[in-house]
Amino acid sequence: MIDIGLLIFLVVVAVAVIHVRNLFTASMLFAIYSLLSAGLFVVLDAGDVALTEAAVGAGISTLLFLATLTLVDREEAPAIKPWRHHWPALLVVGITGAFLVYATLDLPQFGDPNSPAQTHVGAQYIANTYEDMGIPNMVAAVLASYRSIDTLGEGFVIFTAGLAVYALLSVPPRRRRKNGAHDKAAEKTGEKSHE
Amino acid sequence: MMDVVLSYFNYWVVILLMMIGFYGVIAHGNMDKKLMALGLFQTSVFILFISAGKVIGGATPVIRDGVSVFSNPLPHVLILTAIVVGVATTAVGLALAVRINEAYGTIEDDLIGDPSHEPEEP
Amino acid sequence: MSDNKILRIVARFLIPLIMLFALYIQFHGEYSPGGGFQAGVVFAAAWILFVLIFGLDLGLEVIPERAMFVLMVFGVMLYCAVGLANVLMGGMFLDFSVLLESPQAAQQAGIITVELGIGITVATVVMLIFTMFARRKREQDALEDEA
Amino acid sequence: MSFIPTLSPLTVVVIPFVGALAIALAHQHPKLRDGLGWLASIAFFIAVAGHIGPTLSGQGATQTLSELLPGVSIAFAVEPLGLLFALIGASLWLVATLYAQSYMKSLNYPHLARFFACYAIALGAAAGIAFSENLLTLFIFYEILTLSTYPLVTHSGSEEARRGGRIYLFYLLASSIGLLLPAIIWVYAATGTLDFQSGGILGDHIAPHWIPVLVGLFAFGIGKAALMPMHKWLPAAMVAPAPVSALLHAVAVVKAGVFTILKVAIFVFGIDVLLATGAGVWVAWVAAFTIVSASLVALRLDDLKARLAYSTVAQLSYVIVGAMIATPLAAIGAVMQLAMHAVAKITLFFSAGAIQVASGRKKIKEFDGLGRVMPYTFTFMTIGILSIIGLPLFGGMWAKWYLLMGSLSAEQWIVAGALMLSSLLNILYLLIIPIRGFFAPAADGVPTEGLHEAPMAQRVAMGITATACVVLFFFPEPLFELAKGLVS
Amino acid sequence: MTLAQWMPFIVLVPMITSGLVALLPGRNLPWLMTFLAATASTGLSLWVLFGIDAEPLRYAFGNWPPPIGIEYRVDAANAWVAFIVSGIAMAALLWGRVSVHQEIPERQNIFYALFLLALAGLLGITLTGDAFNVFVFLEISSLSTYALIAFGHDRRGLLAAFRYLIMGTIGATFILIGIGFLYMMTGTLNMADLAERIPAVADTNAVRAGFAFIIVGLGLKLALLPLHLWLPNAYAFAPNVITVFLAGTATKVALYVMLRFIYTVFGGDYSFGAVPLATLLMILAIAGMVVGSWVAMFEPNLKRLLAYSSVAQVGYLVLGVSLVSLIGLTATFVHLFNHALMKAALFMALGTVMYRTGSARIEAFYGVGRQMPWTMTAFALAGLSLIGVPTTAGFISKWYLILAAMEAGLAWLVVLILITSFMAVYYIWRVIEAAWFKPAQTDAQGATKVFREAPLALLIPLWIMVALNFYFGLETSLSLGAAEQAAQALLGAFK
Repeated sequence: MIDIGLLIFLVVVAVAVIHVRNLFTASMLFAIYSLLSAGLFVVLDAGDVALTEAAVGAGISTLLFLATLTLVDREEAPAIKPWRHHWPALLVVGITGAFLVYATLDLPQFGDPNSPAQTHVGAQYIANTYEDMGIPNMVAAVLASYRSIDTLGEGFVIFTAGLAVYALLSVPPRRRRKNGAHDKAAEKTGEKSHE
Repeated sequence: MMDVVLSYFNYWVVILLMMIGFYGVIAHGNMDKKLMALGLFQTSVFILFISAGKVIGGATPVIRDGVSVFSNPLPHVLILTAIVVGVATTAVGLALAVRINEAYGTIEDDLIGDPSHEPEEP
Repeated sequence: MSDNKILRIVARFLIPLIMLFALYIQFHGEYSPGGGFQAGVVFAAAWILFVLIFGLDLGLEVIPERAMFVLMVFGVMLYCAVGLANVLMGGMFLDFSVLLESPQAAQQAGIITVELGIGITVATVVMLIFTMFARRKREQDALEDEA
Repeated sequence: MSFIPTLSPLTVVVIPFVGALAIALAHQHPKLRDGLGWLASIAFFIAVAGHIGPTLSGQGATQTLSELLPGVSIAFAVEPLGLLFALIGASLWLVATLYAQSYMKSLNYPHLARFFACYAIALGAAAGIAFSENLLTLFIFYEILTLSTYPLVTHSGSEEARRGGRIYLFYLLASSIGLLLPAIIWVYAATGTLDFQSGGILGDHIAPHWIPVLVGLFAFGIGKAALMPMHKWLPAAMVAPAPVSALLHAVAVVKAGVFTILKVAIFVFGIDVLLATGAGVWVAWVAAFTIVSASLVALRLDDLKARLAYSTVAQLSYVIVGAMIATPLAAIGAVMQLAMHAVAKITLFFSAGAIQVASGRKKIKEFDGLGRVMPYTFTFMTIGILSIIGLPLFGGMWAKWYLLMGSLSAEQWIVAGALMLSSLLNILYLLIIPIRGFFAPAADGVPTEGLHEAPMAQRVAMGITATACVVLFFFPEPLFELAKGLVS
Repeated sequence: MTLAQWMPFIVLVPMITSGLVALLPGRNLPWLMTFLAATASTGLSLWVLFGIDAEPLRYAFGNWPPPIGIEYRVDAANAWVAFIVSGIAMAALLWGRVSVHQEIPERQNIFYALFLLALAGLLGITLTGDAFNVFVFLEISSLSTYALIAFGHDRRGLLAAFRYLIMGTIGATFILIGIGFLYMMTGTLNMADLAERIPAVADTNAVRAGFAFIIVGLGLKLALLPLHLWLPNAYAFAPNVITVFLAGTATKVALYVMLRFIYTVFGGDYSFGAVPLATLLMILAIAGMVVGSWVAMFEPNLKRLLAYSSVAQVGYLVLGVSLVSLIGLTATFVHLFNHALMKAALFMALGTVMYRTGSARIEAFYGVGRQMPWTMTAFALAGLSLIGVPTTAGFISKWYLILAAMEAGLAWLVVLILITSFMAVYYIWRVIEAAWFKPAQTDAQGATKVFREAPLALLIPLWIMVALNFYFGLETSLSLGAAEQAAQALLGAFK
């Protein structure tokens, strides 16, 4: 049983993030959501993850959302579609959720020390880390050595994101235009010319 | 029956969280909001993973005196990676949203419509 | 924001502290929770705080955009270089144990190096991304002013 | 003919393709282009002729290029029937070159290099079909033939030509991909091979009650044979210039169709199997229906080329009838019809073109009295028509004779009746043309002054083919022997 | 070093080179490095492809024995896919140099670095034997792809990239959920280890759900109808060189991973036995074939036309899978290769025309056939391959697919394949007709627009690609042999 209070609070915040139309508020709520889940991670013995979630989710992501809000409208447009048009989304979500609930019925009980997840590879890391590396933080050991190629990949994900954002935002902006207006400047740059 | 409910209550709440996020991604047209909802969705999946690594009576997997039962470090590692992937996606998505805002004057997907029906840029 | 004197003074104290904290979680990652990712983010956060208070121009003078770009590459390349060094020394890619005589020490050395690489890349990428967003705002404003 | 070297089948097939390339490259030099056209056709004829000796002595050349799929290769094998088809094509190409160069220039058509290049490719494809060793190779060249003739059909570039071309392409591609290809796949899936073998390859791999279905797939899938209702492309293709209609839609393309049917009947199903099971009879009835109804349609058409087109539809079904009834006599008739009709029909199309060149007329009702102005043209036309009707003194008679005998011996009364009825109709809708040309008074308001005979080259070309019609009556033995060898 | 020790460099070379390329100045140097890296990957994967025998090649990163560490495990199936992916990348680059100069005059180093990352990501997914590693490399390739799509100058590229990002991330998260369930039930992430441990827990809701989430997530990446919506615009508004690359690789790799999970991780018996997967896949495949072809028939933007054709082709690929037989799987694997060949050639031809005309609208192709005969002839020939005319690579694919359908006793499927081939005839024909039979475009003053034939730097790679379409239509021992081996490797699973 993990902290029911935390979980319920998470649900409330999540609903709020989706519901509020002011994106500034939503960003802040998003940060709170991240912090709450970081707290949950601490409860679940995942210190590394908690630290990262706090720094990345509550810190960087929120910062990026806020930075974006200086560049775009801060208010989400009121729903254009009437509610009945939301039933496909609700249907998809409902089916997915129902399926997930169905799946959980066979899962090992929460916190069961004899579940496969704890006994197979995981147990080997716990048993071997100190002998193999002489360091106490198993997460670091698994991250940087046992599953090092994953982490290299992760480094490249970050690198890719850096390059991608650089690629997207290092071009000088064009004059903002109103919805759907045809851009003459784009036509010019699009015009082929040089051999 | 009560056993089952209690034992899986955590999972179900997490699933509820996931579905709130998932719904936000599909149903909302605002791209900023979409990305936020995507973040919620992913973060909730992370909680599911971390729950799977928890051992009752266990401790943070850092070896120290007086502790012999640890929670599983592997899900932690996976989720560390996934968090980073998540923020990378968010960053790229936001950069795209900024550019879309410049090009179309809005980040409401519903207002832009199907791009294939636009007049062709030469 | 940068007019606020108290903020400036607090920041002067706070920023070095945050950086120190970043270094701590970078290099203490093997003993307690923490490591390259967290350290990189925290380090970047310190710089971003600096930018928020003292302005982007000053921030870019401290760490130029080009330096970020190069360091971003450097970080991942450092990681790869460790892996390649392992191969050259007859091991598998990312098999740190061949680096030094003692496999344990070698593992630790390897882990520290790759964590450093990750830390550098994460810090610089976050800074670069933030720079991109922050500068975009200025460029857009400049365009609006023109119009 | 041992003095002619026997080239490998691939070389023979490639000659026209090389010729086409050379012609295309020479597009800025009309003289060179025409010269190359001659060179290609002559070289091709010699190369094909070089195979006569070895093939007749039972040592037809074979050649395997590459194995596409397990058990299926791109491969060639020269056998008598294929050689006959190739010979018809090669020799008539010579004549057609003479005719076409004159014709295209007298009507000032543009893009002649493209025209003659595609013309050559079509012949090369026909040779490929003729020399194919298996169904897949045949299919490939069959499709090349379709595609290479498309630019020829639409050569004038007018809206009408394009519409005709689209119908042409649609019918031929649709039938071949939609029916012929599945049939081929069926054969492959059942037998694991696609090689042509005398006596057939089906064996008992396919249940007897499915064989009529397979026959149908082939018969209708080979759209070039113009069995109704797959015949629509042929009239549509008449928008093409006359030399195209002459060589391709009287010889290469349509004969490729009926040739394929013969080939499938003899080497895939096996004549004996067809005869024993009667699997093809229902197709023979369709062919009989085609013969009669096409003749009836032709009767009502006033455009000469359209009328000839429907006449071709009818005549092609003669071959199908022969192949499907599958008695030895009928099969012999089918093989002979292949050659006889080619020679006669090309003469007719030549004359239709010649009339158009000389007088600009296309409608039969405008021909009244024209025969007196263009005696040569109309005489040659008459010879062609008589051969097609199947009267003695002309080669066509033999084909009709054996076909009739074959259907009577198989007791196919309906078919026999259709054949006889058709000959009667032939007289009505074909022979009437020269009769009006020679004897009818010139129609009111249609001037005959200033008209003259067609250019010399065209007359010579017609003369050659018309003569051939007569010669084939007196010397049918080689053909007959060849046909007999095939069916026994 | 042995072959197995070289094997991971198929991924590492482009990955590491991407960092260097990002730092290189100018335009030609980044291209050259990128091209060399792709060539190296192609060479290595070809070497692996030929060097592989019954036993899969294994490489344990960090020398940690799996499942402790992550390993690359390569058999005939992934070697074949890796070869296709790197080979297409190489071809796209060879063609793309000039085209990129025009479309992306600035910051080519970033462009090529992202290109290499996309390539490395796809190759990483292909070679790895670890389920979570798939997710990581999937994200590398996806993130770089989003940026690459947005690189074009058409603003719709941005929108397409964003929508792809949302769809792609949902897909990846689904995969993550699936992997999570599998991990909870088995405690491992290594595919071979999963394969060993799943049977014990196969009959549980969680494993079924894990399976379903992975398949759906990959279905999104694969653009299997009805999850295809991201694809047409993403292809249509990306820079041409990216379209060439993606069309030949991205969906292919997703399909490969799906097959790996179906056959290796879960085992064919489980995958096709526990749920009516075969039927479901067949229905979706057929729907994809029909809908994709149908939309392509009326699509005025030719890049979107070809993109919808790709939706249809994904249908063919999945159809081969859904027949659940060696020959069906062989058809899928051979079509994997052949489709990459033909689509690359077609998009190259299209891009070559666009290099001159600047537009992908069908009106922009009016009369182009006479003005750029070499380019349009190449298009027509590649179109023949797409249709499946004998002597082209496309024919071999269709033939095998049809054989597989016949073997399964589904004659109506043969008819269906032929019908969709007809639809292909129609939409290719539209382009041909526009290029040769429509009067050339005129400008505002009524003067005919004149487009010169494309430069040789574009034409030569294009024609090489076209020639390969014919080469592999005539000489099939390499493609068919490799495809059959790949299919057998999957059916035999990891040994």
